[in-house]
Amino acid sequence: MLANMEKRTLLTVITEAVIEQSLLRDLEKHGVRGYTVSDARGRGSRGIRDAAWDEVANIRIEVICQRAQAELLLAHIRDQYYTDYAMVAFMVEIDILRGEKF
Amino acid sequence: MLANMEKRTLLTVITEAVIEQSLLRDLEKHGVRGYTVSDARGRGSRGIRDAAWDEVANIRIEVICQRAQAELLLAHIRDQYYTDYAMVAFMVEIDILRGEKF
Amino acid sequence: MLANMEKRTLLTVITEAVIEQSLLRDLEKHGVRGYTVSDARGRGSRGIRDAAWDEVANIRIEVICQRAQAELLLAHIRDQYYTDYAMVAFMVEIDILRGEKF
Amino acid sequence: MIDVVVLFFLFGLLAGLARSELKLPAALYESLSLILLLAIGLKGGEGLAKQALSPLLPQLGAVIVLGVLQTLIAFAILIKLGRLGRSDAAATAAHYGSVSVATFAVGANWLMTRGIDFEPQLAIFLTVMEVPALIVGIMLARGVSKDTDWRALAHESFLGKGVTLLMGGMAIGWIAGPEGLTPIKGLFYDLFKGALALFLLEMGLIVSRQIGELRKRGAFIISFGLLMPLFSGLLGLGCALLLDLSVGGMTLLATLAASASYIAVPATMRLAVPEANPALSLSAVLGITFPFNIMAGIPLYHYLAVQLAGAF
Amino acid sequence: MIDVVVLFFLFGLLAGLARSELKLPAALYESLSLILLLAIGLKGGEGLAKQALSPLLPQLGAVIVLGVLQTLIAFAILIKLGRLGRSDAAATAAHYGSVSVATFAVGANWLMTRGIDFEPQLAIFLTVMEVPALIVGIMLARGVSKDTDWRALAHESFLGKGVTLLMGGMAIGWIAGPEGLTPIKGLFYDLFKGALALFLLEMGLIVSRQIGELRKRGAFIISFGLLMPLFSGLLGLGCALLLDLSVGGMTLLATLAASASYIAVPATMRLAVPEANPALSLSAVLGITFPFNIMAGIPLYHYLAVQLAGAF
Amino acid sequence: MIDVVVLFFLFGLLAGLARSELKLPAALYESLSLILLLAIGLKGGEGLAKQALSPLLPQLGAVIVLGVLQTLIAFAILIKLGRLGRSDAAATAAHYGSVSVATFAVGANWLMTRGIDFEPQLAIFLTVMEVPALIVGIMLARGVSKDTDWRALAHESFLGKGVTLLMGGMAIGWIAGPEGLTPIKGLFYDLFKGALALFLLEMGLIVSRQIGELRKRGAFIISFGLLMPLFSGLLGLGCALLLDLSVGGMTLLATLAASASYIAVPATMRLAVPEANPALSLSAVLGITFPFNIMAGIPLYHYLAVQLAGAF
Ligand SMILES: Nc1ncnc2c1ncn2[C@@H]1O[C@H](COP(=O)(O)O)[C@@H](O)[C@H]1O
Ligand SMILES: Nc1ncnc2c1ncn2[C@@H]1O[C@H](COP(=O)(O)O)[C@@H](O)[C@H]1O
Ligand SMILES: Nc1ncnc2c1ncn2[C@@H]1O[C@H](COP(=O)(O)O)[C@@H](O)[C@H]1O
Ligand code: NA
Ligand code: NA
Ligand code: NA
Repeated sequence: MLANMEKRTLLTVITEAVIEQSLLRDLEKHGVRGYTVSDARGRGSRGIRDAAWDEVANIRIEVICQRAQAELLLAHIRDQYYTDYAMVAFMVEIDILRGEKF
Repeated sequence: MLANMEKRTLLTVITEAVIEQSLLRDLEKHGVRGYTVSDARGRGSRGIRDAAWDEVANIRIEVICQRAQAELLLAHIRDQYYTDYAMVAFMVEIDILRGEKF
Repeated sequence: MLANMEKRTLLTVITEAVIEQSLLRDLEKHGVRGYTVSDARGRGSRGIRDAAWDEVANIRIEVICQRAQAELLLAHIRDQYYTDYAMVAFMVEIDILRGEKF
Repeated sequence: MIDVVVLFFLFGLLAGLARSELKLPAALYESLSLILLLAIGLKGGEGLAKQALSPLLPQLGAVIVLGVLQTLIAFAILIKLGRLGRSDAAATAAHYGSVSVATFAVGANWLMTRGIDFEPQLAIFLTVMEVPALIVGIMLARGVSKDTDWRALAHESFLGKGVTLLMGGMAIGWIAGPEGLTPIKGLFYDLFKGALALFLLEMGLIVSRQIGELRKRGAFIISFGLLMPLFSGLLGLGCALLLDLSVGGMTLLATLAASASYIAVPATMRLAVPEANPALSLSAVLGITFPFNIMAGIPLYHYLAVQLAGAF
Repeated sequence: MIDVVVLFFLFGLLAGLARSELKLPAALYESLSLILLLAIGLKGGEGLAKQALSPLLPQLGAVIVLGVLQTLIAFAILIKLGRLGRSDAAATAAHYGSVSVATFAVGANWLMTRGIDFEPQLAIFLTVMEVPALIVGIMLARGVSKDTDWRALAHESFLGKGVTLLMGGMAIGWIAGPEGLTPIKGLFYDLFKGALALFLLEMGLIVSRQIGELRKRGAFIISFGLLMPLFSGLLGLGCALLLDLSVGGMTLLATLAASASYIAVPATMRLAVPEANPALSLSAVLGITFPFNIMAGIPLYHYLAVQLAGAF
Repeated sequence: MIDVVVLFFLFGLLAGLARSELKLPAALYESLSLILLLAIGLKGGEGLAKQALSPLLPQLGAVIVLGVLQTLIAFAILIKLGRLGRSDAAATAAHYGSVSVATFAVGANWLMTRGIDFEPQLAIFLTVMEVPALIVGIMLARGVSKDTDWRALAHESFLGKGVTLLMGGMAIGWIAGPEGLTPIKGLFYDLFKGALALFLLEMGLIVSRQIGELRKRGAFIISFGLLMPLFSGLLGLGCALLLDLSVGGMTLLATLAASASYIAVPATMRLAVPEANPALSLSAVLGITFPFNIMAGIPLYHYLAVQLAGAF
């Protein structure tokens, strides 16, 4: 095994494109220093979301951080967004180098 | 740990853009209620796939569901598509909230 | 459990779009036979990267391979790119069929 | 005779209903809307460069009142007759109190095709009327609580893509004037109608997707989608009479009033009133009001404008 | 003198072969193809608006037979001489029995540039000839088994993007007529050749990628890609004589017959005959037939059309 | 009077500074730059078709020397006065020794708008001057070590998107000649200024993002961004005198020299000199030099060209 390998958690959130800016600002307020965003489309309990415009398009946000922080973020997201927005979030354990970065 | 956290499986399929509609219909027939799709390009045993048109472009489909269902889907995909289409599929264990959703 | 299921490692690299070609060539030199690329944007220690042009855009590269090879690739990437480029890389364990493919 | 741009809308609608695989690339749709917004702004600004700006201020006051009034009335109807919840009623009312750039473009095109002039400040009215309904809608949903992030809201309203492009286009048109604009007319004027045609093709596809949603919603929302623009159109005509606009200007202000927003308002409401169901408002606006206005409303408002102008 | 649009194709081809980093954004390529398809449809529809439609039906029957015939002959050649497997032969035959919109556009442009008229129904022929080869190809691969999902297939064939846009454009052109189209000619007519030039630039890049594949395939598939269009072009000329078309019409029907599909057919075949290797057909169609037709074929078919028209 | 295309730049800049949500789709930006590059190439090639090519070679030698000289001088200044590290100085110097297509387009537009002619080979100068600074910059950073992958570098330099499109456009323009280009002028010539306007709108947005970075960098880099183009502009004027260019040609060569690359060079340097900080060069080039050149530089270079042409 590589030396200095450490465990972190990857939190993935799939949600409405229209809240991208406000959700990212929100994550930053909760101490997130890095994230990755990509465009997506999909289907879920709130119907098909695959249009050319933000209101009916999805994004996928990924954050790598410590397990504890991921759980805090997930809890916050649940409280703040789950009722009103098309959203799915999940966590997975990953291996990284440069532990001080995340 | 967060209360109500549950384990699910994330099934990811990377394949030809041209079969998007028919594969999604197929998944729905097998009981999938939600999925996420994004565009991708890549290289594999069937060559480089990175063009502007569907025949030589890839997509990436993700489905969150119970482990058992993920295995059924994967087996079905293998039987139906592996021989004839550029395709890669894999599964990973994830943590989610709202277990009833998946 | 599905017969023939095997464990592999998914190595994900998020980095600057401008090095896509050279990084992919590099990976191929290290024995990678397949990969998937998609476009992304994000924020990290090197600032916000979300522009319309390659210099300030990100990509996300995924490679499925044996754990040992993934560690070799990761070590190579760290030595070659971590100092000079905006980059994040991580590994996760996955289940696949057709083990001979990866 | 139906305008050719409306034929493109019908084509998109039919293709969508027949479940054709036709789809416009998202970047094309965005590029077209950008060009249309700039072109409308440029044309308005160019017109303003030729006239005094002083009589404008009271006119702007009048159209702001018009937008607020529409929102309040729509809210009352949706609560009382429609028995919608407060949030849904407020959000939907905001859509109807605000305006639709696509509808404006079709109206302007209708008039231009028939050689009917209209005042350049209509482009300013379009810009100005986007915002008040938003703010009233949010206040109706939330009350004037301390919670509301007015800074963010002002940002959303005034610096959204649509308003920015209209204002920027107007400023450029005003500074450059008719002569200064000549070199870029090839793109912004000569291609305007072609761009509008393609844009409406996509609108037809979008509208076709609302039909299913609409079926679920039932008679009230359909009637509202039909009658509210008629009522707002009359309000708009009244306001236009007051402002002493030409027949073309009357028609276009009525069209503006009758139109309902489907871009700026839904995006802002999604953030400001998240508990409101976006599918509800959008199905009425896109499924009923937009098609009604561009196919039947505009000629009707023009007919009424001619009658009214004759009477006064 | 080579047409300027063909120079763009050669430029793309060379840039691709030199491994330049040149790449068109996918959305631009899709937007261009959308505009070209609509423009072809509009022009065809506009022409039809000026004439009686009744003589059209038998003509459509004739070009359908033409497409079916080409598919069957190509299949026989591929099986017998090329020793391809049944699925590969059927899929490739379907490509050659169907038509290519890009080739049609270059042919129409070639004629327009030289002031040679052609009948407006050629646009209808283009639309109609897309489909029969598809169906014959699938039947050749599968037999008429119960498995085939004909519903889905009909959907794929008639509601694919290309056919939808051609039919929609034709309907709009027919309803609006020459005058109704005037406002949108700035986009769809004046920019047609520029759009075609950019489109062919991307085609050149695409073709350059087929060369490697082609090398692997060897002499038979290269000869087939060269000789099949010649043969089909002759069939097309014969059919055109029968239909009593003008020289321009003859040239364009020969071009249509000689052309091979590289968009609609591959997409449908991928779903309907998945075991066929898509790289095989595409390398022949794109690597050989398309370049041959636009560079040498079209002038040749015109030369032959002039001779034939003189002889009869 | 400010050109209308520059008004679009200012609009984008202000919208960006006000943090508007305005954003151009990436595909539109790429499509516009593709069309501009092709159009510049076509126009240059068309001009060359009318004249002898033999006097060109020594001219090309001169502008190559001009580019190399600029790079070396910039490097010396950045190392000595700016106390930058070797890599940062070399990378930044390469940006300033190379050229900017957008600045060239604004300059050409400025001249055309005022009816001032310039020599067609300026488009060739633009193409040729992209490359030498790159190579010198890399040699300055690395020394001529065995490590450098010159093959890959040559590929990057000569087959990058920009150079490919300029050369392709020139070749097509040259082969087709003025008449052959007529059919595609609707897209490449008539829309040129509109496309440039939209392109500059995005440039304004991009520049607005550099302001924050620039604040961090302090006075030296800002002064360098202002004074280096002035100095290079003078060098360019001198070179133009030597080559006996017209006033328009002098202005445009000065503009070229004064301009700094923000597309080709950063991309190549990122790969060839990865340890250089890309934010440093880009903030100077985009935050200072580009805006200065298009707003104040071009008229200034023209003024100086007129004086010089009078004096000699
Ligand atoms: N089971 C699932 N698997 C993968 N993605 C999902 C699933 N359910 C929902 N999604 C994604 O999450 C978005 C919002 O989901 P929902 O809130 O259920 O409408 C959808 O548009 C999909 O992109
Ligand atoms: N080892 C791999 N790692 C990641 N992605 C892969 C791998 N192999 C194939 N792929 C992706 O799956 C697609 C189809 O693979 P294939 O069927 O091997 O051609 C490719 O175009 C890639 O996008
Ligand atoms: N903590 C993180 N979680 C997810 N993505 C990240 C994280 N940090 C950085 N990234 C991504 O990696 C890219 C490069 O990161 P950096 O080298 O830190 O600038 C960023 O632009 C993000 O897309
Ligand atoms: Na309204
Ligand atoms: Na054919
Ligand atoms: Na320079």
